[in-house]
Amino acid sequence: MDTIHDLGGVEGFGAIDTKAPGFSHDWERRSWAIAKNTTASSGTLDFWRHSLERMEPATYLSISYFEKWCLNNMTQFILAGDFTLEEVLSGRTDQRHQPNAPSSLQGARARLKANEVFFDRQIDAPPLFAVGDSVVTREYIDARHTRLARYARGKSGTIRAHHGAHVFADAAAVGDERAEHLYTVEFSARTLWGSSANPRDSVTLDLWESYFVQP
Amino acid sequence: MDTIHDLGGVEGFGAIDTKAPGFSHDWERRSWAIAKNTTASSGTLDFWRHSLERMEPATYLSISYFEKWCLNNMTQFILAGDFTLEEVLSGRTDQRHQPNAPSSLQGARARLKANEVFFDRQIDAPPLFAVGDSVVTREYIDARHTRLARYARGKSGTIRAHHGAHVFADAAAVGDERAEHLYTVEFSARTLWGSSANPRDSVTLDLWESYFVQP
Amino acid sequence: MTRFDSDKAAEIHRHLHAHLPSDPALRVRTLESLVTERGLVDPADLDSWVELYANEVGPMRGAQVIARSWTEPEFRDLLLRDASEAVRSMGFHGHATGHLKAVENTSTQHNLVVCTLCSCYPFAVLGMSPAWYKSTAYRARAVREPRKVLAEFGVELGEDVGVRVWDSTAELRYIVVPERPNGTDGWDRDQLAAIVTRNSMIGTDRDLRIA
Amino acid sequence: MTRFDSDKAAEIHRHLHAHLPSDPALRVRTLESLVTERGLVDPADLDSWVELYANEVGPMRGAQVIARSWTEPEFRDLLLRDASEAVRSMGFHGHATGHLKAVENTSTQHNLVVCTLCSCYPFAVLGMSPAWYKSTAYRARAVREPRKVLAEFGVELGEDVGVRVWDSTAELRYIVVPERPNGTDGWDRDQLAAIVTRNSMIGTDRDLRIA
Repeated sequence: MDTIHDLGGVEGFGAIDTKAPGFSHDWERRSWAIAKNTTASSGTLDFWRHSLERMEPATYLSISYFEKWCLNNMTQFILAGDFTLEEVLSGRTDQRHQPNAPSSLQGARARLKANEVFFDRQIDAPPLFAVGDSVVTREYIDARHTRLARYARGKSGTIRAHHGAHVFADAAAVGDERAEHLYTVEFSARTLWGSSANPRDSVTLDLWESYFVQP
Repeated sequence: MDTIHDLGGVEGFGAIDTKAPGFSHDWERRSWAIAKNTTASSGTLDFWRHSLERMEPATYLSISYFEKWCLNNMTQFILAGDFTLEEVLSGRTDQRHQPNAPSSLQGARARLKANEVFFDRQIDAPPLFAVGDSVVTREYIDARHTRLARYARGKSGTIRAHHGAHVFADAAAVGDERAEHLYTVEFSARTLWGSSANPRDSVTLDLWESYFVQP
Repeated sequence: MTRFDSDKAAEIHRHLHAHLPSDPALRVRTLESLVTERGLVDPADLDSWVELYANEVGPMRGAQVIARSWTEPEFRDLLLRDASEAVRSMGFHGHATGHLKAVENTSTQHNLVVCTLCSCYPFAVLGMSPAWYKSTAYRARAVREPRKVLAEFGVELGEDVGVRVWDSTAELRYIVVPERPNGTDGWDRDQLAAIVTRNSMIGTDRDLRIA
Repeated sequence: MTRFDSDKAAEIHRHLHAHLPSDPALRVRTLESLVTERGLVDPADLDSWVELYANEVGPMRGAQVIARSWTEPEFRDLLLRDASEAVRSMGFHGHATGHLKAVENTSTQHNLVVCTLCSCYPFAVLGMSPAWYKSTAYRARAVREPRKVLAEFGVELGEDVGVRVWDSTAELRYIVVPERPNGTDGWDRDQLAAIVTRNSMIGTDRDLRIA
């Protein structure tokens, strides 16, 4: 779906606040800590992303990153059946369980390391493309969630790297965690934006094999 | 500029409120009346539109039509030098003039009719295309304001009508009120959206000659 | 040239939205104060305009045009050839009807009008556009999934009916000519006009009900 | 299957945003109440996480990696070949470093990292991403007008320098290896790490200052 999150190349956002720090408020730190230390009882990372993309467009553009995360984590818990909408709106749940005993800073360090997740997979299919090949990206994408950004559709680029097969985001977003060959593709800025772009500049995207017009 | 206003085909906006009336509040009626009975002392309709498109994206998606008009009319008055930003923010101006005597409902009727504006112009250049011709729209648009919607760029269509020359929006938005031949172009829905679209469906846009890849 | 200064417009928008009171009613009242204090318009003229749109300018004008096209073949020809002239001949011309096009529904063709880039609409002949026509949802969806949009308006199209969506990207404006329903033989123009809905002239209604 | 129900997600988002208190701090407190009451996490573990990010996980980790790459050619080779393994060898691995790529600036090539579709970032090695990295403005502009973006960060590139923008569209994450500045011969790793800025590892800084 071409939802509002696909911002690459959209104009009119104005100047960048180059001085803003990572966290400005305690609630942002708490939102981050909750996000990384709890998880809904079902789902995939790609569905999590897609769910965030389904936020109302005006809301998506209006609220900050950590508020988006908070709302999206609530949404995941509700979809997974962990909490009801009513529980979330009231902020109260009557099912109380005992958490595991807190694990101190040492435990947080271990959880951070354990968060090193791998998305590469072995698949039987050989790669259809090799480094140096020219590829053309698909013009149309029907998947609900995709990582082929709108600005890079129907464009010619050159494969700069092959990363083996990785879990395919478009499929994983609907629960199908199959893998496809993944490539880094470089597009000249002029291909993406026309002749006003600097001829020395380029943009790379990491793209799965089925994003390309097939040979 | 590819600003947020270019909404055709963007997904995720949800259901349409099919019952909402034209006006819901008195302030909306007043906003409309002010818009149609006052005008900044310089500008063009196309610059007016472009100026509206420069509203912050989150604001553009969040506020209603009549509030947008109000803010954009304020912006026009400020840009034209009719009011200062300070006057608008304070709501007070110390330059008072006597308006023309009010003209009653009969006058409003006359003003409505006088609002029938024409944008067709005689130009010397003959049209480069004719009804039935296939055309391909440009992939890149550098103009600040354009009416070649993003979803219809780099697409093949068929000319269904030629309307003579009309004032060219992209130029008029920067004060250059020259004219170009204007055509109605029909695109099959599958050309615009891919094979999931209904093969019987199509979309037409009214497009100026320089929007096409030249023959 | 300052007057066509795009970035300056963006900057003023940011200032205004950040610093004006957030209530849109107050914002409009501020604008009205300024233009009336300055003498750009008399408040009584604003009252007249509101009254005009409340009582005289509305879809009943378009309905009269459509009804006449059903009963007078010559007028129908004129409407389809030069809709601006047709509405002018009935005194309904004005704001945004200078380049009006009428597009006909048939048993196999449905027409739907939108303006994806702003909200262009033939005001003088249809009155104020409904809020949904100006909504982001309608503007975004009408060109991409017209059949789903139509379904939300209660219009289900058979597979033998194609949809043509007219995106009003220039100064042309569109009015849909719905099909005259069966069972209206011998009706006069006012009777016919009474069954022509606003939505049918935009294309979000199709089969007119004769009650 | 409900769990991957896109429209249901949209509906829940609408409900939540419409009906929760509007203050984001209250929203987060609500979520914290729910997950701690349910026993999904102990509040003390949240405290530890906050402390971890406040004191240990931050751009000083990435700066150590860069400094080491300047002083140890073998480590530099490893970093450019397999950045995940390189950061793992220093104990800096974790969230979003499983598939890390290091990209080198040269005198004629500048690298800039963005995630236009969300805000992907190699957290474990660079800490929390700055607010601007997550902003709509940066996400929208970096791929289209990188030189204007860089200018806002004070980076002016000569015409002989090309910009390659890395849009993190899959699970690969990127870290820029800035050039070692002149005048740092003989500096040790800690001295060198102290001049490596966070922004230089994202690409919004280029010429490191040795003060």
